[in-house]
Order: sequence, then structure tokens, then C-alpha cells
Amino acid sequence: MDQGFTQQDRPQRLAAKPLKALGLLSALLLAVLVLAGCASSSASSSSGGGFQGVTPATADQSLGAQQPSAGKPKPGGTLNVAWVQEPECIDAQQDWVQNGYLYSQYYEQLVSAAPNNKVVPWLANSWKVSNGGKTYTFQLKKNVKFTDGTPFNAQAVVTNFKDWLNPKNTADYNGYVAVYIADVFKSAVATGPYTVQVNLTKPDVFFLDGLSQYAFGIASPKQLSQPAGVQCDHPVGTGAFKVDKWNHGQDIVLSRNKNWNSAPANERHKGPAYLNKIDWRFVSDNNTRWGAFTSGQSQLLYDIPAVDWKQATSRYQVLRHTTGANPLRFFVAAKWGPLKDVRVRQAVQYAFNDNLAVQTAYRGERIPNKNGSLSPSSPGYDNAVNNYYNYDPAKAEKLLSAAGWSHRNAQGYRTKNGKVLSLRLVYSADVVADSDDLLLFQILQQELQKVGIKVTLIPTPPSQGWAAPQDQPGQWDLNIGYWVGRSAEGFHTLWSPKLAGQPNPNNLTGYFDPVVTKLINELDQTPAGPKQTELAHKIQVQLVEKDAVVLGVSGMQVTLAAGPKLHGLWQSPDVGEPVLSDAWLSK
Amino acid sequence: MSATTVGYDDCVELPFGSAAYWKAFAKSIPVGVWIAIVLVTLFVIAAVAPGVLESQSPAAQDLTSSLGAPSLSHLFGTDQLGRDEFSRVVAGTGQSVIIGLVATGIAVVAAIALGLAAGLGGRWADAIVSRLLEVLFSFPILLLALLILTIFGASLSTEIAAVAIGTAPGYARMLRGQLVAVRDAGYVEAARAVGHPYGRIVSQHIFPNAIRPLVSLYTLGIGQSVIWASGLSFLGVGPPPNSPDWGTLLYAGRDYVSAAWWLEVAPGFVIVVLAVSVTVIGRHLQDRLEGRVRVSAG
Amino acid sequence: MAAPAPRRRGVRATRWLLIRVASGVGVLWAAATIAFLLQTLTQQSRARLIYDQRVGNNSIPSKGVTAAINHQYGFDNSVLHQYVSYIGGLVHGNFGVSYFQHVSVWSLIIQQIGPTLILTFSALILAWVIAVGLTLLGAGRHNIWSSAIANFLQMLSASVPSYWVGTILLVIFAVNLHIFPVLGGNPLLALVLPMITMALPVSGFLGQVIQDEFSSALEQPFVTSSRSRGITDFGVRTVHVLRHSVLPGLTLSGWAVGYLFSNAVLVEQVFDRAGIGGVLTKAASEGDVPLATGVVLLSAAAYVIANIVVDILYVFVDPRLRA
Amino acid sequence: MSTLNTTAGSPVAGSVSGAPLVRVDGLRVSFGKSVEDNPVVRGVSFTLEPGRTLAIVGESGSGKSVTARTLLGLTGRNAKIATDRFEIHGVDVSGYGDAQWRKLRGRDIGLVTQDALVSLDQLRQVRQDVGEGPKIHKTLKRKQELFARVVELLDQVGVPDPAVKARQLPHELSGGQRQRALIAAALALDPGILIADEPTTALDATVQAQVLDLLDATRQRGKALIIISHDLAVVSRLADELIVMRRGEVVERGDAAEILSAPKHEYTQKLLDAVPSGHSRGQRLSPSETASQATVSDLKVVRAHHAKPLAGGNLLEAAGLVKSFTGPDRVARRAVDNVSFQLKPRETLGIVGESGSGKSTVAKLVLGLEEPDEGHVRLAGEPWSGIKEKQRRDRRPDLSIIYQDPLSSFDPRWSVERVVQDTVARDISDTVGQKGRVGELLDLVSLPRGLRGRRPLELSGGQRQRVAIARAVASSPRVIVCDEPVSALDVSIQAQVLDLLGDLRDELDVSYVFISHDLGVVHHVSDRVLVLHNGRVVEEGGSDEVLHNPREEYTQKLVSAVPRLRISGRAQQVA
Repeated sequence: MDQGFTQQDRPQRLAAKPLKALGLLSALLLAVLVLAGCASSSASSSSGGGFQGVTPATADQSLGAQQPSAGKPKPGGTLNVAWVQEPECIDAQQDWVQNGYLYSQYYEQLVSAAPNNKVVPWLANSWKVSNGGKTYTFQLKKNVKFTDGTPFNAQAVVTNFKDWLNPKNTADYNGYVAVYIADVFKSAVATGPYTVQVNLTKPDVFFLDGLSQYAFGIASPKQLSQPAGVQCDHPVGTGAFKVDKWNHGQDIVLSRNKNWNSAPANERHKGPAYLNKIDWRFVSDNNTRWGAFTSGQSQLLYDIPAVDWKQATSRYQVLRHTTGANPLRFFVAAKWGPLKDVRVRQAVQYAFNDNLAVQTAYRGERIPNKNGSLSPSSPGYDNAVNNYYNYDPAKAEKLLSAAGWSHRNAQGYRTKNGKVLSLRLVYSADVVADSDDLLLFQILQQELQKVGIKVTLIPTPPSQGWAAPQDQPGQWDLNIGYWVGRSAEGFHTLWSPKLAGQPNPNNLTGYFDPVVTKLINELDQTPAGPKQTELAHKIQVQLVEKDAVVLGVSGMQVTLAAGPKLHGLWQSPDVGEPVLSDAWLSK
Repeated sequence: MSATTVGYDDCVELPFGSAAYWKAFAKSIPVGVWIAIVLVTLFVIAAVAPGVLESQSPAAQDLTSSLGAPSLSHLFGTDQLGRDEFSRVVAGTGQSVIIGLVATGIAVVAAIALGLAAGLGGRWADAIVSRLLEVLFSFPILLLALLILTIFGASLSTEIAAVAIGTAPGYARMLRGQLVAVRDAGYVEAARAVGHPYGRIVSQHIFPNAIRPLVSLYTLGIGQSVIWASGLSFLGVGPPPNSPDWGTLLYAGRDYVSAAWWLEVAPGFVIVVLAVSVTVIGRHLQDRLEGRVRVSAG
Repeated sequence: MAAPAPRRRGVRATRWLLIRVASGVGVLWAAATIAFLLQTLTQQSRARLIYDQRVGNNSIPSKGVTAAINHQYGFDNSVLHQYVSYIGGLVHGNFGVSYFQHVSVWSLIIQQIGPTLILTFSALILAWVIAVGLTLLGAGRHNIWSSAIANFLQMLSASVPSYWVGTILLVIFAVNLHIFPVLGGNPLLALVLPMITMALPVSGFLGQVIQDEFSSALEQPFVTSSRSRGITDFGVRTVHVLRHSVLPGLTLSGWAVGYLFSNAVLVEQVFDRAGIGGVLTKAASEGDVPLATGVVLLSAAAYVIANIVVDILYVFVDPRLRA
Repeated sequence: MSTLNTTAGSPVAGSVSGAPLVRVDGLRVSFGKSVEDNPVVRGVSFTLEPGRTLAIVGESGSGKSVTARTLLGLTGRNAKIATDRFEIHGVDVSGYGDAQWRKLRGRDIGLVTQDALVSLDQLRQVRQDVGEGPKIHKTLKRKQELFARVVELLDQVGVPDPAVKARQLPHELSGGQRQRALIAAALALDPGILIADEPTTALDATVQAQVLDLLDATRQRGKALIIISHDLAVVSRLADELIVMRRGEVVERGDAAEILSAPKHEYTQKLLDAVPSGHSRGQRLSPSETASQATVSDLKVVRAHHAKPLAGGNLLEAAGLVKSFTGPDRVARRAVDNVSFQLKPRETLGIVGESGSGKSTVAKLVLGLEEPDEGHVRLAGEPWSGIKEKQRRDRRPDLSIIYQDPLSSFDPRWSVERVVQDTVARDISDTVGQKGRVGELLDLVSLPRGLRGRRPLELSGGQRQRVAIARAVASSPRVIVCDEPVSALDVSIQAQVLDLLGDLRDELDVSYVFISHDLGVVHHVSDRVLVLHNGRVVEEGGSDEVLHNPREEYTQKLVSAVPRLRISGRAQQVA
């Protein structure tokens, strides 16, 4: 039964303002990693396209008080989770990263993200790469069922691929998936009841990295056939938990999938999850969320408020994961305005005291990083680039004067031909930028003021969605964002002139350097190794040192705090989701 | 019969504008109202010339002394970036007070138009406007404001408009009632009997008398408008989060209420002080206009 | 003059109620019309808005996609057609479909309205208890200080932003003292702080009108007349004066329902309670126009119903209106 | 009316038999800092015996009501009270606290206040107020017993259909029924002493007479009665003893009949003289020092400017006026039904009627403030009704009005001067001229110059009415409609105002349409009288003719109901 799905319609231009995502792995996980090897028995544990090795300085961490040894895991109990943003829909087709944490509790991918940029078996027991890297053949697990009773098989996987990439199917179309594979995807075919063959148009060394991400969770075909409204509320996957009830505006109640038999290779224990239920509450208010956690009403806290960071690390077990791909950084407008002059862009780099700013705004929760082109947790990250523009206001002033901005007006701002050197910093309030980020902007504002640059903060309201006029070319000078992924595949996502056949919507700068484009194309087809590292290095140098089109702030850190009764918690290396199938509660 | 006539023969008439008059005038104002007047004056200074009250530049960051508790040098403590919270509150006064003044002002002007149409425009106009007011009244103010912000996008002007639209029906309804009452008042009939044209009666008697309570209501409304507007900021749908009004300070302070309570308490406290002060003054004005306070020697 | 026969009185009461309900329906119809007109004024293309939220990035929809969305939501029909089908839908309880959650607005609101109603009405009751209690104790006493203090307290409570008080109460009594749950927990216990927060300003407004009326009723001749029959001070306050002073308070309560709905939006946010507040805030910040409109319309309906109830209670308290 | 049964309530514990019911010596009351601080009652003494009636008479501010209330311990919380002796049933009550007073109230002393509409709790059924005494004092505990007692009481005071009325609300009863119910409430515990504070004020004359009869019947059954009134006529009918008070002091006291026939104190004399009646016509009611000081000739000159010569004999003519109003029950009622009259130059036409007779509506029709449904009004021979307001406007100065409640007819924001100036401004355009004229007018009505910058709220009732008169004459009218102009005034002030109106008629050559419920006042001022009842003219004629020898039954009833000063040897009659 060779039903396949050939992609005919290229997806619309997709994607994105950077997603606020977080992926990471905890140090605990490192210790447990070895298990992966044992568990995956026959799996051809291949590595993804990414690099080997982790920059030690940015290793994910388990911080704060260590949990006292609580003895053997006990099954049962309800875990109260205090989360932040409530999704509009909780089926995987809505690709907002905040939903990803939830999806990971009930959806599973074909492969699982493992530390050191590896992928290990999950719903696929093993896979083969052939045809010069253009064909992936997956052998699926047998006897796995979706929680609605539908059997999991090759056909189900094909249906998912088909729906993800069909832009006309507005309910199931998955923009995030499209960003990753639409440029190379050709077809997905069920070559056997449990064998799926995915054909690519050209080799892509990051293909498996993509499949390991939350957005590639396999949904029940029965669910996918439902109308959008039903799907939205009632996602069905194969995961360790299933959705019982969504009390809109309040919480989502998950319960254990008693028949769970499809754990990833890096799962730490066998058999269904320990927890009976999870009460996944949405508490957007920092204060209340922190209060609920410290009072013991919640055992798991997501996104520790910066102001409470110190207290959290001294009193509770804290997990922190730095996501891969693109870090928290400003796009710097290189095609218009005063920043068209590379000297001004460089001056901005020098004038920004990232250590002080990040320390003040995030109070230790985040780690400064001036290399805005690649996340510190991504293999291939170049620390030398991070240090290139070390804080040096004197240099900044010199560059600005050299660029002709030599006069100062009464307020101390630099002028040229009577025009004030003024920059517009645009951010999406409450979606991309939270109150801590706002502090960062205000510090940057002050830092740049010192060297004579005026900065105006311009929020784009959430109700303008992703189409805020302030984000259009020519309307901004600095634009905050991040792109959460796994590693250097982020170069392709942000800096290729075309994505899925359309002008790249993720890049707001309009800066597409032919040299960079060429390097990226090469990188996408170069397997891990010194050559790949060299290519990545060149891209970073070009983007940051030479052209200064990104101004790095810090890695994107995903933080979790666990209450004293919660044990066995770890973060997935994907986007830092809490892995709750291993977690358990003591009395 | 108990004719409740009070003999005022003991009262000494004071010539308006004389020193003695002003002295008596000052004496007729209770202490509490004086305190309120002083406070409102401070708010006006803060709004018009914030530099006079600011102890340092509200934007001056001192990252080494962030989240400092209130002290003599920083009355309201310092914020996350070591800025002086007192100076920031002072700097925010202008925008907050403007929101209150303008929103209430627009509401009152709209209310006058609607109220006049209903109160004096004849039976049909009255029926239509009264129904319209009832409809507008049925929209809870903040919900209506949120809907308006949803549809027209968040900005300072939309926020002001939303608060104005939300509060206008209340004033209009009051003014209409007042106009209807005044329209039938004895002195209007007396003026008709004298033979004055209706236009003159409206401008000389009906309008000034009907509008009188609005003066104090306007004052009272400013406090409520500031509260509503700051509520919208608090929900994060008001003006941009980096605008300097009190609501934004409150919104920003919320995250710190455990670690640095003063960042939440100070702007809230200032809103309360302003609202109470204008309420005290508004009520006193009410008393004066209704003749419950008189200036007299003795 | 004989008392009207009970049956006739019943008929008259029914007729009065029907007229009252009919005018309430009229108000709601007009409210819905205004809400509809506001929706058509949405600044951005609604199709674009829906598309943006759906894809979660800033790509530009093709004409085909836009047309598909326009067709799906009926934006391609004439305004009049849209209006007729909107009002027609409302009649059948169909408030439209949320742009972003893809389910009916009605089902989203109905899930959430319960906690808001409980909060609103318990706060209203508490406000009454506070206002009446303070009035019974303090109003019309000749001690200048006690009435000045009561007056000041009322002004204060009417001038305090509810979200601010709520935050402070939450931090003190829940986060730090752990007397009340921060989140969820025992539903009754969890109601206490938000209820107090909501009740405070309303008790200030209510207290002012009740107390004013109470004080002036206390000066009425019937009070002297009743005292001359030997009634106690407490008796005269509770049996006679209170009933008179309750009337303006009742009128204000109709308004207070709207006020409380407004404050519920804020207070629910502060205490992270379930309710329409969260739905509306979210809808407002995202631009989910049908959902926001639905919440506002249902609140208007609650307001209208509350005012009918107030009118009925008014007749109950003031028997003069029964004739 | 059945007899009141005297199932005597128990007297005060420890009461001394044979002692007077009430004995007060040297009562002083003040609302100031101490009892000496500006006292409102300055040394009142009296005793009260069973079956006797004591009347306390005085104008407003005389302290009569405060005195009465002190007997119930209801003077008020901040009142300072001192007595040399204060006994009830022979027991010293001078140190009583509220709890002790409460035991006395209702049981030993009952109080009947004026204006039953507001003295009964309007939100409760009549039975609840009437039965309140027994309920509070727990003499009747069972509901049925209590209700039976209420019905019995209402029956005794002559409320028809008592079982039905008991369950109605005060506003569903007529004014007389309400006042009776109030008396029933005071009698519920059968107290030995009944205090009636202005019990008949605000009642129509016919009802007033019935209520006085009821009180008299009570007294005859052995109750001691204290009656407080401003009206000597009311008092003369019931009182055995009389106390006349002025500004807190007793100016005269003694046997009622003696005082009324031969008053010793000039104030008492002044009060008696001030009562208007048919006999006082053409005489001044007040001492003459308040006469106008203005030079009237100037004012006449102004009149000449706009007054058109009079065509025909009648200044004002109303023919077949009909006016209906639709009530809240959507039933149209004729407030004025076929009313016709004429007014000749320099004549005063009195219009008499009880409340609801349509007299105020007639005033509005005459003034052209309402249009008649049928009939017409002519002013100076030309049509006045049925024309456009624009056409009327130029002729309005010919007609002006004086209201019962002048306060509400003044714009509260305006000073006295501006109120008058507003009218003057019609004829005089320059401000200096206006001010001069205002000064003249206020001199004319003898309003002290110091008061002219004040707002009306800050004036006394008499002063306000003077301002109203100044405004009314400001346009030099030919006709002034006076709608109950003195009803809200004390008798001595009333006398001054009536004298002023009389002076102005002579000096300014105006005619009055004088509307009042008070037959004495109307008889005093009017040349001819029109009696209105339910919107219809019952009788019309010369005032002596109508009021001395009424032909119609209704007029006879009206005239006979008027309380007369019963003075032996002075045989004064009102009508």
C-alpha cells in the first residue's frame, strides 16, 4: 500500500517572529544519558546533523538546593503545575512554543532529542538514511495505540506529514514544521504497515533535529479528521499523559496513560508514568505564580520571575536549559536609517554593556552573550565572536564621530546635518518581551544615551498579531527576538533569502548576504565534523563581527523550579520541556 | 405649621472681595478640604512642573542601588534600575492627571450634548437619547473600554476615549434628570411669566442650574477616571508599557510586590491620595453649590 | 375603597413585568447592534488577524487564503447580511465563533460566567452588609468624629483601585501569611480575598447614598412619631429608617452590578481566578473580536437582568409602588 | 364615633395619686454649649390636671414645640435641659435617661404631630404604626389581638372601613384619615396625657374641624391634653388654659377665655389683631411702621409706557375654562370644569377652595402658562388664551404672579437684586437704570438694604415674600395673581404681607386674583369671592354676601368648619 504524499503546494511563507521557546537539558540528564544507549537496543542511534560537544560554559544546569534523597519513586498523586501562557488551542497544529511544553506531555515524536545534539529512537525504533542523504526510512514501534484507541502505524505518520504541510487545511497546517522541512520535503510514503519512507529533494543534515522537536508530535488521525474546534480542545497523542479536561482560563487536567508503551530511548524508567494526574494551571501573573509555588500549592513552577531568582536558587531545586539555534538578540537594521552605516552598528555593539544589563534585568537568571547569531548551547558556537565587541564606549564614540555624528545637541545627543541620531527599538509587548526584557531595553536606552544615541521604545500591541506596522521594513532600527531550535539549522531559518520558496518572513532586516547564503547552503549539506564547524564559524564572523546585523543579549534560558515533594524531574533537550513521565511526588 | 424660616438678621453681610470676606471664606472651608486642596496643588505642580518636586531625574539609573527600600534620600525607594521611585511617580503625574482630566472632560462634554438633547429637545429626542443612554449604561465601563481597545488597538488616545465613552452615560443621565427637574422649577415658570424668551430662560436659568452639579461631579469623576485608566494599564492593554503613567508603574511594580513592596504601594497610594483629595473637594463644592456652606462672619 | 382583588393585582404585576422585560430585550437588541457596528469598525482586516494568530508568525497570507477565511467567517457578505445573521444568531444563543479558539463564543463564556457571577454577587452582598452595618452603627450620630471618620472611610474605599488592594491583600494574607490559598484551594476560602477586594469600593459608594438617606430619614417626623410610642433607638433604625435608606441603595445596586463586572475583570486577573475577566482580557489583547463582544453583551444582559431584579426588589421594599 | 374605652394603661411606677399629671417649673432648654447659651426655651412653668387642656401658642421660633417634646424626653441628644421641678405623675423625671423615658412614651404620654403623611411611616401599613405602641410595650403579644386592637382604635377615631384601611399604606388614606390614624396610634396604649403638636395644620378647614372634634372628645373622657398651635382660633375651641410664647419666653398665661377676650400683653394683642377676617377688611393688620416708604409716582410713570388703554370694562375675563390632566392611571380628570369670572380694574377677586379644588390650575390658565382645553381668557379685552406665546410675550408685563413658596420661584444662584433686576431688564436696558429701579422696588416692599446682596436661601420667609412682591410689581402689572401668598407665613408676618399687598393696590392701581384656602384671609382682602370645589364654581358673589350668608350647602359647610375665636364679649367671626 504505497500511499504517499507528495508535496505539490509549497506552503505559504511562514514563520516567524522568533518563538519564545526554550529547550534544554539538565545536568541530571547528562548523568542519565547513558541509559539511552541501553534502552535503544537495536536502534541505529544516529546523530543529528548538528555538532558534537557542548561548550562547557553554557552547559545546562541544575541549580540551587538539591532534592533530598526521597527513596524509591512512588506512583500516584496529582502534580500541580504553575505555567504562564494559556494556548488558544492545545492540538499540535498551533505551533507557538508555549504550547510545546504541553504537547510534550501527550504527543510523541518519531525521534527524541538527546544531549550533545543527538537524536535517539522514540516512536521510530530505528531509521536508515540512504540515497545520498535524501531518503529516510523509519521502522515504527508496534502495538502502540493513541489514547483514543486508534492504532499507531505508518499510515498515521503519513497522514500527519500530509496535514502538516497542506496550507489549505487551515486546521492542521503546521507553520513550524513547514519552516523546518518544506524546503527539502518531497514525499512521505508508507512502505509497510510500520515502515515510513520520507523522501527529500536534497540532503539536509538537520532533518532529524527537526523531527525531534515538539511541533512534530504525531497526532491521532481520528483527531485530525475532526473539525478545528474539536481538535483545538481535544488533542489525542500516544504520550504518557492524556488530556482529560480543559477549563478555559484556568487549567488543563491531564491524567496518566495507563497503556503507555512508547517511551523514548532516553526515558529513565520503564512503564507508565508515576503521576496519576497533572493539574496544569495557567498563572500569568508572576506574583501569584511565585506565591502559589512558595506556599506549596504548586510543586512545579515555570519561568521563575527574575526578582525571585536568588531566592529560588537558594531554597528550591531549579532547572535551567539554554535553548539552541538563535539566542535572545536584537535585529539591527542594516538596510535603512542611521544603522545603514556599519560604523554606527558597530558603535552600538561597543556601547552596550551586556554584562551589567543582563545581570540587572534578569538577576542571574540569564547569561550574557553578545554573539547574537547562534545560541551558546548550540554546537559550533564561537565564543571568540562573543568577546569581539567587548564593552568599550570610547571606541563607540570614536566610530560615531567617524561616521559623521560628531555634533551633540543640548540634550547630549549626536547630530548630523541637524538630524538627531535616533533609533527606534520595537518589541512585541507581553508576547516576546516581558517585564524583565523591558528593563533590559531601558538599560540599553541609557547606555546608548551615554554615547549620544537616542533610543525610543515602541511596543507593538499583541492585538496586532504578527502584522504590526512597526515591524515593517523602514519602521524600526532595533527589533528584539529569538528563534528557538536545536542548533545551527537556525542560520537557514533566519538568514536564507528564501524559505519554502517564499521570501524569508523570519528575517525582518532585509539583510541577505550572498556570502552568508552560500555558506548556509553548504552547511546544510555538510555532516558534523571540522568542516561544518569551520562553516559555522565563518557565518558567525560575517554576521556579527563584520556586518554587526545582530546585537546579542543572552541565551534563551528556560527555567523550572521544583517543590520539595517533586522528584525525578528533568528537562527535555528539545525546548526544555519538563519530562513528567519520570517525575513523582513524595508524601 | 412650622415655617422653617431661619432668621439671618444676626449675620453680617460681608462685601465680596474684601479682606474680611476672604478671611471668612477661608474659615468656611473645613480643615480636611484644606488638606485636600494642598495635596491637589502638589499634584498640579507635579503635573505642570515635575522638576520642582523630583529629587533627581526620574530616568537616572543607578544599577548599583536597585530595589532600595524607602529612605530619606529615596522617599518611595528605588526601582529595579535604581531609579528614584518618588521622582518617577512625580514624572508620571502629568500623564495620569491628563488622562483623568481629558477623559472626564470629554465625557462631560458628550454628556452635556446628550443631556441637552434629552432634557430640552422634546419628547422624541428625549426618548431616543434616554434609550441610548440606557443601552450605553448596560455596558460595564471597563468591559466597554476593553472592547473599544480590542477593536481600535491600544494607545493613549483610545484609552482616554474608552474611559470617556464608559463614563459619559452616567453624567448624561444625571444632567438629563437635572434638566428635567430644572425645566419644571418654579423660577423657570416665574421667568416665563415675566415674558422672557425661551432661549434666554435656557441660557440664564435652566442650563446654569442644571450644569451646577456637574462641576462637582467632574471633580469626583477625575479620581474615578484615573482609577479606570490605571486599571486598563494594569491589564496591559492601556498605553505602552514604557509610558510613565501611574498605571504602568503599578503594572511594573506588581512583579516586585514581595521583594520590593514600595514599587507597588507607592503609585497605588498616590492614586488613592489623588482620588480621595478630588473627592473631598468635589463633595465640598457640592455642599457649597447646594448652599450648605455659607460665607459669613460669626 | 376596597382593596383591589388579588387576581387583578396579579395581572397588573405580570403586565408590568412583561413590559419591563420587553424593554430590557429592547436595550439588549440595541446593545447588540452597537456591538455589531463596533465589530465592523475593526481596524485591521479581520481575515489577516485570524491568519496571523493561526500561523503564529509574520508571513503574509495569499489572496486565496484570505478569501477562504473571509468566506468561512462570512466577511464577504454585505454588512446588512452580516448584521441580520448576527442578530439572528444571537436570538438562537449563537454569539459567533472565537477567531482563535475555534469554538463557539457561547460555550467559552458559559464555562466561565459562573465564577464571575458568584464573585460579583457575593461581593455585592458583602458590600451591602458593610454599608448597612456601618450605617446602622454610625449614621446620624451626633458625634462629629465618628461620622467624619465613617465618611472618610467611605470616600477612601470608593477611591481605592481594586486591583491594587487585591494585590496587597493577596501578598499579605495568601503569599506571606498563608491564611488563604494563593490559587484554587477550598473554593469558599479562595473567594474571601477577591470578594473583599470587590466589595470595598462598592460598599463605599453604597454607604454614601444609604447613609445620606438614612440621616435624612432619621430627621423625618415619622421617626419622632415612632419614638413617642416608646421605640428604642436601635428599633427605630432597623424597623423604620433602614427601609427608607435602602431604596437609593437598591437603585445604586443596579449600577453596581456593572461596576462589579468591570472590577471582576481586574480582580480575577489579580487572584488568577477563573471567570469572564480572563476571557475578555485575553480576547482584548489578541483581538478576538467575537469573543470580546460576546462577553460584553452577556455582561450587558446580566446588567439588564440585575436591573429588572432591582425594580422588583424596589417594589418589594416600597409597597407604595404595588398599587 | 364610638366612645373611647379607658382601659387605663398603668401609670408611672411609684406615681403619686392626687398629684398633677405634669408639673414643670422653670424649664430652660438650649442647643448650645450650656443651658445658658442662647436658650430656645427660657423658663416655662405649668401644671396639667386630668381632663384639662393646656394650649401653648406662639409663632415659629417661640419654643413651643421644643417645650412639648421635652415632656416626652425627645428634645434631642444635644439639647441641654434644666428645670427647677419636673414631675410626671408626681415622679421626678428630671434625671431620666432614654431607657426610662421610653417606658413613659406611648404608655403615659402620647404624641400627635402635624402632617400625618410624613408622620406615619410611608413604607409600612397603617396597622403597623397604629399598633406599634402595644407591640413595643408588649401589652398585646398575639397578632390577632394586636390587629383587633388596631381596628378598634381606628374605628374609635372614626376611620371608615377600619379593617381595610388598617392594611393600607398611609398614602392610600385621605389627609383626614391619616391624621385620625395618627391620633389612634397615640391613643393605642390609652395614655393619660396626649400632646398634639399642630394637629390640624395642613388640613383643609372641614377636616380640621373634625379632627378638633375628635381631640375634644378625647379630652372629655378624662385625658389631659396639651395642644400646641400657631393658630389662636384652633386653640380657642379647646383650651382651658393658655400659654402664649415668644422667643422662648412665656409672655402671657392664664385662663384661655380670659386671655382671648382681654389680652394683657401687647404681643397677644398683636397676634389677635393680626388675624384677618371679614371684620378686619379695610383695616391694617400690623402696626403701621412697616408701611412702604417708596415714592410710588415714579413707578406709575413706567406703567404708562407699555400699558395699552383698557378696552371694555373687564380687565380680565375667563369664560368656560376647562382643563383636564391625565393621571398615572391614564384616566383624564377635569381639574378645572367650566370656570368663568371677570375682574374689574382695582378689584380683588378671591378664589377659595380646599386642596384639589383646581384653584392653582385656574391660576396657571390665567397666567397663560397652561392652555385651556375649552373656554378662553381675555386680558384687557384682547384674547389671552389660544394665541402664540410670542404674541403674549409683549403683554406679559400686564400680568404677574406671587407664589406660595417664593423660594422655589427664585433662581437659587441669584442674589435678591438680580432676581428683581431680571424682571426689570425687560423694560430698562441700561444697567444703572435697572439698579436704580431695583432699589426703588425693594424700598417699596421695605426690604432692608443690607439684605439685597443675599441669595434667597439666606432670607426669612417674610423677607422672601417681600422680594416676590417686589418682582411681581416690577413690571407695573395691571393684574397680580396671588397663589396662596401667605399660607406659609406666621400670622404676624402674614399680617404685614397682607398690609403690603393692600397698600400696593391703592398706590399702584393693580387688581388681584387672590387664591387661598383660608376664608379669613380671602374675606379680608377680597371684594368678590369665587368658591371652587372639584374644579367647578360652587358659588360666586360679593365676599360678605358669600361668606356671611352662603347659599350653597358646600359653602355653608366650608364656612361653618372654620375655627372661630370663641371670645365672650368680642364675638369675633371669621367669615
